[in-house]
Parts: sequence; structure tokens; C-alpha cells
Amino acid sequence: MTSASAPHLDFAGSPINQSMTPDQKVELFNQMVRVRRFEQAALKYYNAGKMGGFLHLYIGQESVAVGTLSLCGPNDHNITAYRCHAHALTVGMNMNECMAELFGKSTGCSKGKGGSMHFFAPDKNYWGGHGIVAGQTPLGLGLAYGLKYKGLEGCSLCYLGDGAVNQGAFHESLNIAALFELPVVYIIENNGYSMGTSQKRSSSFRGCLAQRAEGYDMEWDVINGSDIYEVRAKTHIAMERARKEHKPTLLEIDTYRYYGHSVADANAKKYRTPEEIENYKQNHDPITLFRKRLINEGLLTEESADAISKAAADEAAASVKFAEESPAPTIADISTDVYWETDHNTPAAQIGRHFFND
Amino acid sequence: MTSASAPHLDFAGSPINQSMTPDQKVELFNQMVRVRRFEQAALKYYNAGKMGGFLHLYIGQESVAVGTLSLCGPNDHNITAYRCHAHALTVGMNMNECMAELFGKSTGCSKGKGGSMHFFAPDKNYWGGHGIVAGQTPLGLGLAYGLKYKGLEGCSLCYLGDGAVNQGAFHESLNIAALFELPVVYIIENNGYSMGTSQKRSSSFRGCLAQRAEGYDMEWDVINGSDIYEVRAKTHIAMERARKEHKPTLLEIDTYRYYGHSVADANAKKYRTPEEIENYKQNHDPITLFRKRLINEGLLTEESADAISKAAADEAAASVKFAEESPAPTIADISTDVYWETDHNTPAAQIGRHFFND
Amino acid sequence: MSRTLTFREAIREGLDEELARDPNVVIMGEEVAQYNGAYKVTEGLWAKWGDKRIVDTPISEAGFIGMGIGASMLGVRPVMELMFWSFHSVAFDQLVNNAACVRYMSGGLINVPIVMRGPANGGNNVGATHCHVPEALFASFPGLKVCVPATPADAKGLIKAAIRDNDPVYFMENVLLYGTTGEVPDPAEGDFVIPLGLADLKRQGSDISLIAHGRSVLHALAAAETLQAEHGISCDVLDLRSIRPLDQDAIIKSVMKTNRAVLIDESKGFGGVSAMVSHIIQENAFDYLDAPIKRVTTIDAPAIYSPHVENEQLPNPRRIVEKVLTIA
Amino acid sequence: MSRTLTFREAIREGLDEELARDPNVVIMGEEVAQYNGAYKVTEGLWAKWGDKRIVDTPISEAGFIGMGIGASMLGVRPVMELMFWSFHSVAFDQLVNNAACVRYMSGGLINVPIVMRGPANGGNNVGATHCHVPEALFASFPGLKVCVPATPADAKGLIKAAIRDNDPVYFMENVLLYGTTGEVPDPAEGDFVIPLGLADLKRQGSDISLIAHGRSVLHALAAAETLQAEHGISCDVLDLRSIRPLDQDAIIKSVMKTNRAVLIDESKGFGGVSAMVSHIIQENAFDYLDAPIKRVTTIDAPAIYSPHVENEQLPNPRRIVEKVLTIA
Ligand SMILES: Cc1ncc(C[n+]2csc(CCOP(=O)(O)OP(=O)(O)O)c2C)c(N)n1
Ligand SMILES: Cc1ncc(C[n+]2csc(CCOP(=O)(O)OP(=O)(O)O)c2C)c(N)n1
Ligand SMILES: [Mg+2]
Ligand SMILES: [Mg+2]
Repeated sequence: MTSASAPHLDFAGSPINQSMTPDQKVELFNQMVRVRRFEQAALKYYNAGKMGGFLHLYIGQESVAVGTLSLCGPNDHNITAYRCHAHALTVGMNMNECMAELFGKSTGCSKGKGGSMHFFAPDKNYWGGHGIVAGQTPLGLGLAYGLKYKGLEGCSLCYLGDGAVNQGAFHESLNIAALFELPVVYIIENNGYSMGTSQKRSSSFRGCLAQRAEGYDMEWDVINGSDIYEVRAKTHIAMERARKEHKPTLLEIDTYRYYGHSVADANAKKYRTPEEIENYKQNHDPITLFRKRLINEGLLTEESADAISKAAADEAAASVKFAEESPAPTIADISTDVYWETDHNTPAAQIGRHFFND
Repeated sequence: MTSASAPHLDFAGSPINQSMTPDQKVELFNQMVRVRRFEQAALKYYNAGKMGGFLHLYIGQESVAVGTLSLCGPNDHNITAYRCHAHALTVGMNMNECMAELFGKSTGCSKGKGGSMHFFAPDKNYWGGHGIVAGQTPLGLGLAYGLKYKGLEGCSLCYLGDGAVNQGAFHESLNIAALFELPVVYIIENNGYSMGTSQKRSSSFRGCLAQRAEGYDMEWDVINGSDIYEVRAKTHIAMERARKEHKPTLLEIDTYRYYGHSVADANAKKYRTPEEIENYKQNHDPITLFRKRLINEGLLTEESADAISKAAADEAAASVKFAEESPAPTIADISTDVYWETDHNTPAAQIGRHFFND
Repeated sequence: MSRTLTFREAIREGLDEELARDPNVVIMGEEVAQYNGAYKVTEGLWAKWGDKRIVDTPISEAGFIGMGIGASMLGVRPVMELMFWSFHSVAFDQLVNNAACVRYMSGGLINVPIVMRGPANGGNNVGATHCHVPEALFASFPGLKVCVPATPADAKGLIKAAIRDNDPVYFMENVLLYGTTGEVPDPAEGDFVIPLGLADLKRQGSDISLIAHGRSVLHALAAAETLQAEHGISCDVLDLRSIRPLDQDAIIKSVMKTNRAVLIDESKGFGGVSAMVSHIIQENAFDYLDAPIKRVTTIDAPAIYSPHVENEQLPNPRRIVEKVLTIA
Repeated sequence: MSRTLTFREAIREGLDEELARDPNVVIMGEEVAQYNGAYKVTEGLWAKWGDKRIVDTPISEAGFIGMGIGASMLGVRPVMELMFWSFHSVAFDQLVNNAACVRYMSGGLINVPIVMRGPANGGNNVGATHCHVPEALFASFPGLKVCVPATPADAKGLIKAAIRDNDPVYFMENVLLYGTTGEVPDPAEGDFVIPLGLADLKRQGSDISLIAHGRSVLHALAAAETLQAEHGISCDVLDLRSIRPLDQDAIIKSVMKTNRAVLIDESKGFGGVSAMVSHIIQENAFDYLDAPIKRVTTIDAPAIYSPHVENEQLPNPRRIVEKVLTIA
């Protein structure tokens, strides 16, 4: 949010962007659009009472998940907080399992046990989806630890919000990351607010939040999130530093959310002005800007862009149908997935009482 | 510990030192000596099996507590970790109640309930004595909050070790201190080790630990702890900033402990060389250096210095006698001091069961 | 004369009255001021009392709760909101060591007059990490007090007692009760305070004692209706209200009358308030029991998200009726 | 053939064998490597296994435990020492949310094969913040397993089972047992593993069941001697060993035989393992009980420092004998 008026460099020419094929560039656009369409559908059915709990929308921030995760190879892992749908879809989870999870159905990615904040796909190197602010930051460190322990050249991307930087566990993680030289890239998705609290009211800092990394002798950078090319260019540097040198980095990506903290946030338009929101939508929307960009580059036309958008909306609509028609978990399902040993009915599971219900 | 070879300035002339009377200067020496003699006596009787648990000695670090606390006025409060005897004696607790606490006697400052790590004297603005590493750091913040809330011109001095800086609660405290503009001075007593772990093996940092303050847009400084004049001069600046501007500071005072982490630390001479310890004793001991200094200034003679030392040793010996002769707590005492309301037998204490013993 | 207030309004009224009574009372927490509270319990208080008395904090529970504890040692009386009580997990050290033990370790020189409050319950589809039910956990620490109201009047009376208490009181609310309504005495008729440690017999019966706290009390009352109407079973429904101090006399008295007990508790089955109450009953009314004490607790797994089955994981009237029928 | 080992050596031998068996096993914690462990449990392991397998961490429990949990999701098997279990308070979120709930919230996609271990007990004069007794606390979280050995052989057998278990196991030791000795089978005779969930009847009797875990088992055995010799009372002494999973069958079997039970538990009186066991007994052996179940717990106050009375705050043989005499 802070860098909107900083002098703008063109990152299209950076090697990691230049090396993309036209299809790959269009795919970035497609991914961002899919995320947005998925969430728009979710919003609609949340408001229709089809889901419970919280729904934290990512709309406005799509370039962050899509840009950074597009850089991942087979040994790169990632983990985030509760605003986790974009990361899920970008790593390759399908809309059906994600929408069904929101609907609390047993076909959901977490069988309806996790809900909106808890999407996971370990087979796609995606470790969730976590609800306690900054609670995932030591886990992200652990992924990096595991990679280094196993001698794999890869890195861990660990996302958190601008409000999460003031949790103790995050700071402990930064120190350990630097001290142990672990291949983790922390990415602050700075959307300017933690619920109704502006960044200025929650954090004391000098130039920016990422600069706190200096205290741990760690590299850092700030990224304009409205430009997916910039997101990729700068994140790539950090990821390479992690993979090749086992050195962590703290990145701060300036971005914005258009909706409230969660859909239940009745104050969404009270703690920020309608003008501020409108300005972002008009001038900084990562999808709109990238669409223009690709049209200029001759890789998209208005028609092909619209077709992508339409296809994504259709896919989202189909996922709603899938979710609606899926079965709910049963009462018996409540008691599974607690212990690995009992789920697999191992010898260990036969011994002693594991569950305590009168 | 790091700044031992930094160019040495003379802080005798700084206003806060110049303003001292000769008696006040001699009193600083006296206080440091009293702390050391008290702990030497404690060590002797710990080794004789008169106390239980841990005994964390402060020997070598005396200039820190004595120098900083000598700056305190009626509205200045302080709090520290488990290495807490020096702070206790310096704020004016007497040796008897302190020694009796070590002996686990009911005449102890905490009635034998707290032990070595838990000395308190709220009437002297001293809030302990805390055993969980960095657990006291939010409390120190709270003292500052209370002062500001009540409109008092004062500050909170909150001490912690070099190993404690990597606890989350401390970082949360730094952010809040800067954000809320609270009159707290955090003082890292950097003795180079957290138990057997050198500072380098526990913390990643750029120049020094205190520099982490920059990430919170907070002032900081590093102080050579072997010179009590420097301790006073630089701490005074931070305290005035707190009192007058409600701005926090992070100070790091380089110092050294001669004994193990606690007396039970069997490895005390394994993780550091005998030469290193000897060097500190010979060249950096704050008491020896200040004694020389005061003799040079004509405020002490060898004889008067020895007399001070002798008086302190006698006082410590008398406190041992007091402790030995004091009664132990009774079994009934175990159950008091749990709730204010039951201790005062208020109407609230009459209602409902407070204690659960079959 | 009494008015009908929601549970939320009743707590707010209690806070407001205590803010007026004692200038040392300060409300702190995430989003409690300008945002009016995540669950709107503190709505309007910032507008009325301003920045000094109603304080927004960063998302640093260990930091701000520890700060409140430290300030309380100097005489400030912080009433701190955990947006969810479940977030106690990141501030546990401050909650169970600094708040609970400092008085003891100082030989009684210090006391910590704080109140911690916020929602603590399952049932609102927010999943495992947000649905901890920590009343038994904190009640197990001597030095702490815990209370869990079930009605608007109790909520108001108890929050006022909590704020005046000179020991740390952990006050647990249920999100699903915030919108429920009930009669609350008019402030014009005098200060309305309910002491900690006093249970409330919310229904009189003779055949079995249903002992509960928090939202489970409402389930117990509903179950009691069904049991009376459909099975002719007459239930005492005892609302503990306060967990520590605990009204053991009321528990024993009820069981001595009915000779049977079912305990309803949103905790998981290993432990919980109900395990403790069960032990106390059998210890103190052994010869009066005609059947084993049974419990209805949350099905023993982390809290499930799915709104389709979440209510079945929790105690509910149907499960209570079924359990009662096994022993009555 | 068995050898006599100390409790400390037995755990170390178990760790060493598992380090050899599985290259994914890593030992982490404060001072566990170069310093050889604050209580010397890991002595010599760093010298033998080196930096990769034995890792010193900063004093950042939330950070390094969370790191271990994250690494375990990728197949590393961290065995993490808390220098004192009491320091769980600064890592509580990682321990009860990330370790206990991630499997559930992911619908079973993830498991967290970590072991947390370290001393958890009162009795060594370190005061209130260092003497928490958290076995019941953690056992109340479904998803976690908890065990508390009392003898060197049990300690070795159980730590090996814990490391091989694919769920998080919290292993609690007692500092005051580290130096105690006992027979431990020779490794040459084969892999010695004791499954979680199996209690051990450490003494056979007929008049009353003494049910305990950890160091309290030794007190119960001592009390049983006195009761036999001085009062002619014959005691079953059942060592639970594992708290979750819990050997309920063994508990019920013993009580059905003796018809009386005294539970010994270092927890404070509100809650604890003993409150749960009490409830289970009365629920499942109601008709067999000839007297109320009684408990011997730590006197209900924060842990006192004074070595002169600390032992009286804890369960001890004298207090057990006295309690037994009230019901036998
Ligand atoms: C420890 C903890 N405290 C409070 C909350 C409640 N909470 C959830 S999200 C949130 C705001 C976080 O803001 P930020 O980190 O900026 O992320 P964003 O929502 O903007 O993505 C809060 C206070 C929580 N989940 N966990
Ligand atoms: C949360 C927590 N973790 C670990 C410990 C055990 N412990 C006590 S002191 C200490 C070392 C602290 O070193 P430092 O902060 O440098 O202070 P110093 O002892 O040098 O004064 C450790 C690991 C503790 N008391 N609390
Ligand atoms: Mg944000
Ligand atoms: Mg140190």
C-alpha cells in the first residue's frame, strides 16, 4: 500500500519474466482471474447462507499468490494464514474441492473439517491455511529446515499479513531463520490493514515493515504488488538466495483487499474511505493492469481476455453445483482424522483408550 | 562483552556524574561491594546445602544494576529476570530478608515462597525477580503504561539477558513500547552467554543486539559495563527521554559473569576459556576499576575501600546468621498468598470453594 | 423494574458502569475501540470514553496482556478482551505465570486485579483453533478465578463483580449467546452485582440434577422441558456460573435431593469442569448416588468446521435427553 | 540379561538407539548438544552424532518447536527437549494448535510425528513458574498423546515407542527420578519397546487400588509397604505410565477387585489426571465401589520454593497412607 507513488520500474525485462513463454504469461492472467471468480462465487453463496464461520476474501491481492507461486519448482513448499484460497488454487487444487470445503461437505479438500481458513494440499507442497495469526510462521521455518535437512535444493515461502508481524512467534522465526541459515522466504502481504486497524496504528517501524529484517542481519525488499512482473522479479531473487545460499529473506508486498477483513466485517467501509478503495480498484488492480499489459504485448485481446474470465466464472459456478450436491460429513466422521495411528488401525491403535466420550 | 576494545571515552565529566557528591560516588562503590559480598556469602551457603533450587550469581555485573538504579527517583520503577539479587539490594532491600529468602525462611522477602529468582519490593518500586526468560518484559511495559496512565513523570527500567532477546514476548513489547510511546528503558545485560550458549550461537544480528530497536523506530545505545560512569551517563539519557518525551529506548550493556549460569552449572569453564574469565577479572572488573578510579579522584584510600569491603562482608555474615535462625514456613503457609480476597478474608472470600484439596 | 437486554448489551452496560465508577478501569484489546469490538460488545464505549479508557492494541496478545498485568500492579484495572479466548494460546505464559503466580511468589506483596474476557465456545463454524473451551484449563491454576455466565443478567452482575475483584478473573462468554435476551434489573434500582462463587438453580426438580454452565445451561433447560413433558422426569438445572470459586454446596445439595446427576460441559471428554464436578460429587455425596454420574461433553475431537454436523459435536438438548434416559 | 541403569541413562539409551535406527530422528532443544543437556539426558550424543542430528536452539520455544512441527510434516522426526516442561507456556499455541489440530483440519492429510520431552514435576525448589505438572492439561487435547514413566525400563521402552509413533507424543520426565536406578533389558536381547496405552501393575494387593503415574508411583509403592506392615492393608499399585491413550481396562479391573481407590497425582486439585480417572472409575465400576474415591494431589497453591516444606506440598508416602486410612 505504501509504495503506490514510488518511481515505477519496468520488470517485464527481468530474466525470470523474459524467460516465460506467451502461454505462461497468459496463464498468470488466467490464474489471477480464476482466483477472483472463485471468490466472487464464494461470496455470493456465503451471503446466501450456504457456509458458516469466516470467509476472508483475497480479491485485490491476486498478484501476490499467483506471482510468487508461479516461481515454484518441485522442491519449493509454501504455507500461509487464513486468507488462503488463492494459494490453494494457484498450487493446483481444483475449485470443486475448495468450494466443497467452504460448504462444509465431505468432498472438500479437508473433508469439511477445516473450512475456509484451512485448505491443505501436501501433495502439491501446500501446507495450509492457518487461523492463528502468525502461528504458521514457525511452520514455514520448519519446511525450510526439512528441505535443508534432506539436502534438497528448494525453498519455503511463508506468507503473513501486515498485522501478523507483531506476533512473537514471527520474530523468533526470523532469528532462527537467519541464525540457522534456512531457505525460507517470508512474504508480508501488506494490504494496509489488520481488520479495522491501519498499519500505522498497529506497527512501529522505520521505513517499512520488511526493514525489521536488518535487526537479524537478514536481506529484505519491498515490492509493488499491483505489478505481477515486479512480484516475480524480486521474489525470484529471494528464492534463489534461499535455494542456492540457504539464506532467508523478508519481503513485503504492497497490496490491497477490496472487501472487508472477512465477509462478516460490517465496518469494511468505515475504517477506510470509499475513495481509497475506489482508487485501488481503478489504478492498482493487479488483474486489470496485467490484462492491459498483455493486450499491449499482443498476447491477449479483449475477446480472449473476456473468454478466460468467462471460463473461470463457469468453472466457479460448476464448483458451486458440485459443492451443493456433495454429501455432508456424518456424525461418525467427527471422530476420524484425530490420530494417524487410529485412522490406520495400527497395532498401537489397539492399545488403551484414545477417545473420551461418556 | 563486545565493546571491550572500543575507544574509551571518559564519562566522569558527564553532567549526571559531575553532579554527584563525593559521598554519592563512594556509595556507588559501597553498593557494588555489598552486592558482591552478599552473593559470595550466598554461594558459600548454597554449596553447604543450605538452599535449594537455582542460585544465579551476578558477580561481575554489579555496575549494571548499581549504575542504572542509582539514577532512579520516586516515580521510577524496575523489574528484572531471575538474576535479581543486585537489583534487590540496590533498591534498598536489606540483606537479611534477601538471605532469608534464599534459605527458604518465612522471614524472607517473599516469605520463602519465591526463592532466589523471585525477590520483590513493591514499596521500593521493585517488581521482581522473574523466572521465565523474557516473561518480565511485557510487565516492564505495563509499569510504564501505569506511569503514563497516572500522569506521573517517571520511567520503567526493564532488564533482560542477551539470550532473552529471542523470546517473542520481548519483541511484542518493543513494538508496543514504540507504538504507544511508553516510558520504558529496556536494558539488555549482555554477559555474552545464555547458559552455555555464546551470544553468536543464539542470536543473528547486525552490529549489536540493541540495534534491533531500529526496526521499531526506537532509540538504542551500547554501553561498556565495566565503567559505571558510562553506565550512568548513557542510561540517564534514555531515562530522561522516557520521562520527558515518553519515548522508549533499548540499551545493551556489555558485561560479564564470572561464575556459571547458576551455581549448579557444571560446565561453567567448558564453554569459555579460563583465560577469557581471567581477562575480565583482571581488566574489566567494574568494582576494581571503580575503586582505582575513586582512589585516583581522592575519594577513597586503600584503607577506606577495604573498610567498606569488610563492612559489607560483615553485613552478609550477619544476614546468614539471621537466615539460619529464622523459622521456616509452616505447612499452613503453603495455602496463603494465593488470592488477595481470601488473604484479606473479604466478603468475596466467603462465597464458593476457592481451594481444591480432597 | 427490569428491562430486556441482549447478553451483549448487558456486558456492555456492566463495563460502562464500571468505567464510570472507577477511573482506573481501562478496556484494552484488538479492535475494541474504533472498530467497536469484533463482536460489538464494546460498541460505543470508545466514542463515550475516549482513547485513554478504551484502547486498541496490536495483534500481540502476550505483549498487551503482560502490559495489562504490569499496569495492574501499579493500580490500573485493565479489562482485556481476547477477540477469541482461544487466542490464549499465544499469551499462555502471561496468563498462567505472571497473572496467577506473582502474588504467591512475592509472598503476597502484589496482586493482579485484571479481568480477561471474550468469547470461548464451540458452535460458530470457525474450526479447531478458534473453538477451545478453556474454563477448566484456567480453573486448574490456583491464583486464577473463572466465570462463565449463561444469561444477560448473570453476565452483567458477574462482569461487575469480576472488575471489582482484586484477583485475576477470567470471564468467558459465548458468541452464540450474545444475541440472546433476558431481563436485567434497571440501574436506577441500584448497583447490580452478582458475587463470584454462587451457582443459580435455574429450574427445580426432583429426579435428577443437570449441572452445567454457559450455553449448556440453556440446553439443559430445554432438555428438562422435554424430559418432563415426554418422560415425566423432573430435573434440577443448576447453573454453576462461576467455576472458581465453585459453589460446591449447591452442587451437593442438588444431588443429595435427586440422587442422580448428568453434567453438561462443552469441554472435550478428557477433563473439563465436568470431570472435576463428578469427582466432587462422588467424594461428597457418595451414599446419595443411585446411579453413576454421566456427562455430556463435546465429542472428543478437535472442533469440526462443517455447519452440517457441528451442533452434533457439541452438547445439545437431544444428547442430554438421551444421556439422562440411560440413568433415570 | 538386564543391566542397572539410571532413569537418565535409560532415556539416553533409547534416544541413541532411535537415532541409529532412523536417520530422520533429530534431537533439538536448548543446550542439548554442546552443553550435553541442562540435566544431562543427552550427554555424549552430540559428540557421537554431530551437528546435524543434535541441535542447539536459541531460547525461542515457540520458534523452534513450531519449526520442528513444520519439519515433521516433511518427514523429519524431531525429538524436542523443553529444558523444563513448564516452558510450554511460551510455546502453547504451537503445542496445542499446530501439533494437535493440523491433522484434523486437513482432513487427515498431514501427521505430526514429533516427540516433546523434558522434566515436568514439582519438588526441586525452583518455584511456581518452573513446577507446572502439565500431563492432564495436554491429555485434554484430542490429537495429542501423553506419557509419564516412573522407572528406567519404562522410560526407555516408552521413549522408543513415542519416537516411532506417527502422532505427537508429549513425554514427561521427573527431575527427581533422573538419578534413580533400575533394571533395563540388554539391547543385545532385542529391541525393547513398551507400547503407549498400557498400564503396569507394579504391586498386587486386594484391599485398595493406588493409581498413580510418574514419581507418585514410587510414593505409592512406599505407602503400600507401610500400609501392609503397619495396618495390614494390601494395595494394588497401578502405574498408568501412559495418560493418553489410557489403560482404562487395567484401572477398572483393579478397582473391581479391591472396591476402593486412592489416586495419586502431582497435579493441583482442580482437575488433573486423577479427576478424570475418578470420573471413569465411578462411571464404569459404580456398583463395585465401597467408598468414595479419594485423591492425593499437590496442595492447591502455586509451587512453594522453600525446601523446608516443599515435600509436604507434594504427594508423599505419609500423605498417601493418611488418605488411604480415611477410606480403608
Ligand atoms: C493470535 C490471534 N490473534 C487474533 C486473531 C484474530 N484475527 C484474525 S485475522 C486478524 C487480522 C490480521 O491482519 P493481517 O495480519 O494484516 O492479515 P490480513 O487479514 O490483512 O490478511 C485478527 C486480529 C487471530 N486469528 N489470532
Ligand atoms: C522460556 C524459558 N526458556 C528457558 C529457560 C531456562 N533458562 C533460564 S536462564 C536461561 C539463559 C538465559 O540467558 P540470558 O538471557 O543471556 O541471561 P543470563 O542468564 O546471562 O543473565 C535459560 C535457557 C527459562 N527460564 N525460560
Ligand atoms: Mg493486513
Ligand atoms: Mg546472558
